[in-house]
Amino acid sequence: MESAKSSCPTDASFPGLLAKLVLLPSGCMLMRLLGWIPAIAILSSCAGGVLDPQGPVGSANRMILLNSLAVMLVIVVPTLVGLLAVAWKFRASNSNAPYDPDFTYSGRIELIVWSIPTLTILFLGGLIYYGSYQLDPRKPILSAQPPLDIQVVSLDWKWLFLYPEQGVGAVNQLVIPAGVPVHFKLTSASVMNTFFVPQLGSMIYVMNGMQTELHLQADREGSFFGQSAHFSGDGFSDMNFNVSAVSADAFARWASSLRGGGGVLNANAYRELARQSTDVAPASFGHVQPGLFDAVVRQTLPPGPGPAESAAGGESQASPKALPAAAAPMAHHLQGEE
Amino acid sequence: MTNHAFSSDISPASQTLDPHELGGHAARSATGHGEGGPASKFVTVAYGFWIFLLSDIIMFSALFAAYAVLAKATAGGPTGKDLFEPARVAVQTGLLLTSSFTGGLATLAAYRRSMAATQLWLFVTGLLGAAFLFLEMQEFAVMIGLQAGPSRSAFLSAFFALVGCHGAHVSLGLLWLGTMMAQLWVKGFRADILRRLHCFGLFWHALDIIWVAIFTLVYLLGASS
Amino acid sequence: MTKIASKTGEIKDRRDSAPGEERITENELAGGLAGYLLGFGLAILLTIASFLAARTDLIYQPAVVSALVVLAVAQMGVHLVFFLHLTTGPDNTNNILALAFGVLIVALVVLGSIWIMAHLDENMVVMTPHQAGTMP
Amino acid sequence: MTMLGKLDWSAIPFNQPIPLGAALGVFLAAAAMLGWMTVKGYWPYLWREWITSVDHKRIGVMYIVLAMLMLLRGFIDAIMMRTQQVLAIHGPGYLPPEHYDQIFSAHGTIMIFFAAMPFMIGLMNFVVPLQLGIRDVAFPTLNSVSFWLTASGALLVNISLVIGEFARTGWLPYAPLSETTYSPGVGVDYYLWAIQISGVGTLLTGVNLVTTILKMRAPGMGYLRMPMFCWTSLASNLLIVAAFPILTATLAMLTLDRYLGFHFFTNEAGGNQMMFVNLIWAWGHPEVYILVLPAFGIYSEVFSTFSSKPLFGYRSMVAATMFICIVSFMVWLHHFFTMGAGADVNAAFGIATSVIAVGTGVKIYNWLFTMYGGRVRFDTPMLWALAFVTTFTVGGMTGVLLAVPPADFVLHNSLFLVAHFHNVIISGVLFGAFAGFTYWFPKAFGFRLHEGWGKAAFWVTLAGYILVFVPLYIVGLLGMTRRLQHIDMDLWAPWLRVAAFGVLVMIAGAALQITQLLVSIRRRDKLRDETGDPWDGRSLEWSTSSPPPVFNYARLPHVEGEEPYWRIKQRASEEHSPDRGEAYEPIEMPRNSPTGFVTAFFSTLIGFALIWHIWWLAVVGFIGAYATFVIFAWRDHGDYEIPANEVARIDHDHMAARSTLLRSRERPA
Ligand code: HEA
Ligand code: HEA
Ligand code: CUA
Ligand SMILES: [Cu+2]
Repeated sequence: MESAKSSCPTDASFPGLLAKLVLLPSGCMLMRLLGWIPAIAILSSCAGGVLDPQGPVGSANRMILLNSLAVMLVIVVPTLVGLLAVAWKFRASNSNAPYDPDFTYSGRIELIVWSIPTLTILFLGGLIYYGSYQLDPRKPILSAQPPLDIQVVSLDWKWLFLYPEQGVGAVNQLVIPAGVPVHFKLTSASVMNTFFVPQLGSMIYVMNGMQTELHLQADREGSFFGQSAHFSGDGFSDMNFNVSAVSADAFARWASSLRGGGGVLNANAYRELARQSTDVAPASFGHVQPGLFDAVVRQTLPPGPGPAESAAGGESQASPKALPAAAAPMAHHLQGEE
Repeated sequence: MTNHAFSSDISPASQTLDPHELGGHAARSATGHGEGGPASKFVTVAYGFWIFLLSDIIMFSALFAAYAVLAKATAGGPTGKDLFEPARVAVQTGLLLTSSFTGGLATLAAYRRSMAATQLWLFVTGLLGAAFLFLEMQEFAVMIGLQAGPSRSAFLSAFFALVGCHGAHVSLGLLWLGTMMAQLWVKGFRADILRRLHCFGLFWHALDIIWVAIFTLVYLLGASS
Repeated sequence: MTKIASKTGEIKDRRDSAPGEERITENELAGGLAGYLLGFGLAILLTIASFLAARTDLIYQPAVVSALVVLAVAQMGVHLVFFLHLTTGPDNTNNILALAFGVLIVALVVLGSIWIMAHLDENMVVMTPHQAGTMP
Repeated sequence: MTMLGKLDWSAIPFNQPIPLGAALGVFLAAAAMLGWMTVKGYWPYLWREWITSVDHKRIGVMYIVLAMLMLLRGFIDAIMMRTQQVLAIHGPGYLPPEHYDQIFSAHGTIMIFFAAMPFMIGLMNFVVPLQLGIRDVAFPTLNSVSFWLTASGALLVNISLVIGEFARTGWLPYAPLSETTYSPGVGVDYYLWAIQISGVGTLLTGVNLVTTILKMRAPGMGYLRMPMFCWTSLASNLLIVAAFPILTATLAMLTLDRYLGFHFFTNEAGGNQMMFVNLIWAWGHPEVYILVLPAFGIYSEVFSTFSSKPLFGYRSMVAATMFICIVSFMVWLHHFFTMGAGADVNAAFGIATSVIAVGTGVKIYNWLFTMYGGRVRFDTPMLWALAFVTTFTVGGMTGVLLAVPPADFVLHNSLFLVAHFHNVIISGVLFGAFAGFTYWFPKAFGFRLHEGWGKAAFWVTLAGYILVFVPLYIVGLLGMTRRLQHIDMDLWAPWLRVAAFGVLVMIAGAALQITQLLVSIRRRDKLRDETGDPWDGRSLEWSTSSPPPVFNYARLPHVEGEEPYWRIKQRASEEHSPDRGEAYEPIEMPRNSPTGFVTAFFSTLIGFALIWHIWWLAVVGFIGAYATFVIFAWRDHGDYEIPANEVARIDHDHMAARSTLLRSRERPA
């Protein structure tokens, strides 16, 4: 998994293949139309999304996705053309087409009909098998750089990111060094959520009392959209965060500037944070009590209380300090800009 | 209903020509696959009930799966080893097994159209079932008294749900049995009542089969490991 | 029930038995009461064997599970054959097929769930509360 | 207040104008309807001919009416979702989260359980006994119970609109969100009881139809002579029998958690939330094939009839159907690849999933070759079928894409997934329902639907469908996740606008479809089908009159090969007479019974009582239901007899019409 090249589709092998597919039976309108649908998607995806990956995992996801699609299109497109062509050719009003009501069985066709999809699936099966092992979320990313550990807790309804080595934490704002593999350990404070940064690749569920793992890496500096991909209640739509991939230096500066600042996340502050609140602005903690994440996983810190005990105000009850603007572009309502 | 044609159902000729009954599906000759036209009401009803029982067993399989997955999730509470009493389970098993047997005797009696014997064996079956149920309720009561009720841990939730679901089936069976005995008494061996009697037999035997799985997988394994 | 043509002109399939139908046993070796007695006896023996297997030291402990499972399967077989009168006869094909379908689904659901859940749990190991951290 | 459990005035959404208005509207419409029927004196007729009917045809029709009403309700939900999402780009839109969340949950629940299922079950109910050449299903009264329990579930879901709330968890109430801690309201309880009650109905239907198909065929109707629709119905109902008990058990566990403090899926006391996900999908995946398999059968009938050819590769089709039936039980994990079960499990289930494409592909190719060498007529059912094969192939392909775990890792729960399943469900199930509806409508009512309006509805609906869901594929690839109440990404906005426009087109499509129905009813005399065989059909149902008499067939047909009706027609046109010249015999038919209706009444009562913790009412309901059963079981006469001369008279009229038809049609050699 080497780093991704430029992400625009010009260099992806898929559009080339697609163009061939489109041009092959030139003159067939339908073919063109069908060909255009994914093409449009790809063109528009330059701006972000899973077809515009910014790291090795995302690139591999995209590669497998496009490979599978291409393989299937090879037989699906002729199938579609065939279906419509046959229906049209044998229309009742076409007296040129032969009528052969006894054509109800052909051993040869039968054999072909079973084997074409079977062979396709055999190939796909290989892709699935190797892909599943290569992209297992728990598999570390090969890299000369030692991985950075980040702990992730989903709360009702915001994300908490803890940096155990740095001793700091942030809410709804994830800062990572570009080019360095990140080893996430994830859990949930209450209900299920899914941690997902489309441009970095694979997502993973988070659950209370359990710990999942995920390895991701951003190859370049930039800011990416992250979200929960699993519905978790009324505040779900605002459970998104910005991922800032910054240089290693900037990351170190950011961490130490946090450490110097205020905002303490201890058990009490966590309990406050775990109450339900929506549309929470990014925030940070200069000091995170060690072992907090494990305490959440092991349920020494109890699961979030749900609606029963929550503050009606919908404001985060923790006492965080706003992120230093220098370190990371801070925005709550993230746009699709790069 | 009195005319029971058994082996003569299959004509002697076909038996000699086709001793293993693997012959072709000659038009109109019955084949056991319904090619001879709709099956009799008795076969249809019993088969439908058979399918229902299979679906019921699949429902139990989901409960079994849940139990298997949650058996270790005792949340620091009591385990099966702490709670289960093999002696009680042995008695329960004996009761249910015997009731299955007496249920069979009732079926045989009905087959002979002997009202007294049928009612007697049905009654005994019900009695044994009730005794089984009593022991089960007692067990539940004891456990709840020991602070080992279904809310104590996921393991106990799964235990109470699985065993309780079987118990609920037995209770429903008893309700059914009582209703049917009354019907049989009032209406005699009418075709529809015989069909229900037969379905009850299937139901009762199936409950016994499920109990075999329960006493093995829940009690014996729980107490031994 | 087994009349060839009913009032409505339907032809009944005569070689089709209901599951558990009593007349199935008439052609078998142990029919009627004898069959029930035999089944009852076997079931009792198997039950006793199960209870013994769970307590005895004579079986290598980790293998007790398989002993119990085998005994349970055997006992279910006894019930099916002697109480529910399942046979392999052509009149029973539909009944057996339905049973096989049910058993297949039960196996898929139970074994599939156990397999999946074992992997999920293994990948999300949580330490027990005793090992819990130092949080207040 | 304890008399009424948790129920009090706050349950009615006085402060929310939209639901309250909708509720009032529905209530007034229902009241007006009931009033009108009372004034007109329709009640005795309805009671006699429909509510207590145990005729499989009537029950089938009632299922379809229910399905169409619920389709409309689900569609309104869909319109609200699509419009909310465009109005809520950088804004709150008009539906607050606590309301929006109910809408998508209700939409999914209603569409799957109360629109798609009843539509398919209704068609199977109506068609299967006719195609098998018999008089009714195996258990006619039970059939009525099934229907009314389904209606009871639908009623409960719709009551939640007015009294209380519906679940805010999605159509599958994942724990622990659905546990009391995080969903303390009655929404999830409405879901649970509605689904449990209708689920019992569905299960009984499964038992009923499996038994019917395996045990109740006309003489000579061997397995390999059954029409394809009967085969797919068999497969579908086997899946019902095998899958619904898992749903029942799973929801029962959640119910125990919520009502009695059990800990199956809670965060506390060792509960395991992943087990809920596992079990619900062990039902959920087979469920989608329960829906689509009957539709595959409908398409098989349609392709063959409108190509004037027997189905190509019949045995292959049977094999593929049973293959899908079994394999669909081995793939459920593909709905949670991203939960982290690891590579072994993901790979195994990914491969198993894609294997289903083989069985489905075989079907697609066989339909293609059915048209090959035929004379394809583009009547409305055939148009739906053609739109199906083409668009479904695309939807199936995106399904296989999701079956590749590394691809699913970035597409799971995205709008790409939403697009996938609407792409297969709408073309597979909904178009199948429409095709079957148009195809068998003349059989049920004796007149055809208007072709012109039908074709217009078809084209507009198809266009709307593509306009709604192609953009959703794209935003899915752009990383948009499902169930968002508002949107902050400009990237997605243009596509959401296209989708919103698409839904407007769909509204036009639905309007055209309703117009088609109304126009057809008004012009029914012109559209009358005198012959019973309006499409030049090939299976037995076309050999009886339209609508068929209660007993379907005056004499049970004797089947002597595949496509028996086609043979009868051929022979008859040679002999110029459809009459076999056999004598008529009296026919025994099951009596009407209010059991189903009364049982459902008590079930609704029980459900409502349990939702609101009104325990005494629940007990009353249980006693009532038990009493109903005992009374039913106690009755002495389940059947009545139609005398032979009556049968002869009814049949004679039909035969006369038919002879004229057969003489007039020349048969290609
Ligand atoms: C059978 C299943 C089914 C069907 C048919 C549909 C149909 C439609 N669905 Fe649905 N949908 C689901 C099942 C279904 N859906 C499920 C399970 C979910 C997930 C829920 C969840 O998140 O938990 C979902 C979620 C879902 C979403 C939420 C996406 C998200 O999470 O962000 C949206 C949003 O647009 C949507 C849209 C639509 C639309 C526009 C249609 C339209 O295609 C509807 C079109 C309807 C018609 C064209 C019928 C109109 C015709 C008539 C009423 C006339 C009938 C009369 C006669 C025949 C005479 N659906
Ligand atoms: C009728 C309903 C229906 C049908 C028929 C299908 C059919 C298929 N579905 Fe779909 N699916 C749903 C309804 C349906 N699905 C729903 C409702 C959900 C989401 C529920 C939720 O989360 O709320 C879902 C979700 C879903 C997922 C989970 C994704 C996720 O949550 O991340 C997956 C993953 O594997 C999947 C796969 C498939 C596959 C492989 C098929 C296959 O059966 C398709 C086979 C068909 C073809 C492939 C086309 C024809 C074949 C050929 C022309 C032959 C040649 C082709 C090849 C060899 C590729 N589906
Ligand atoms: Cu989910 Cu562990
Ligand atoms: Cu699926």
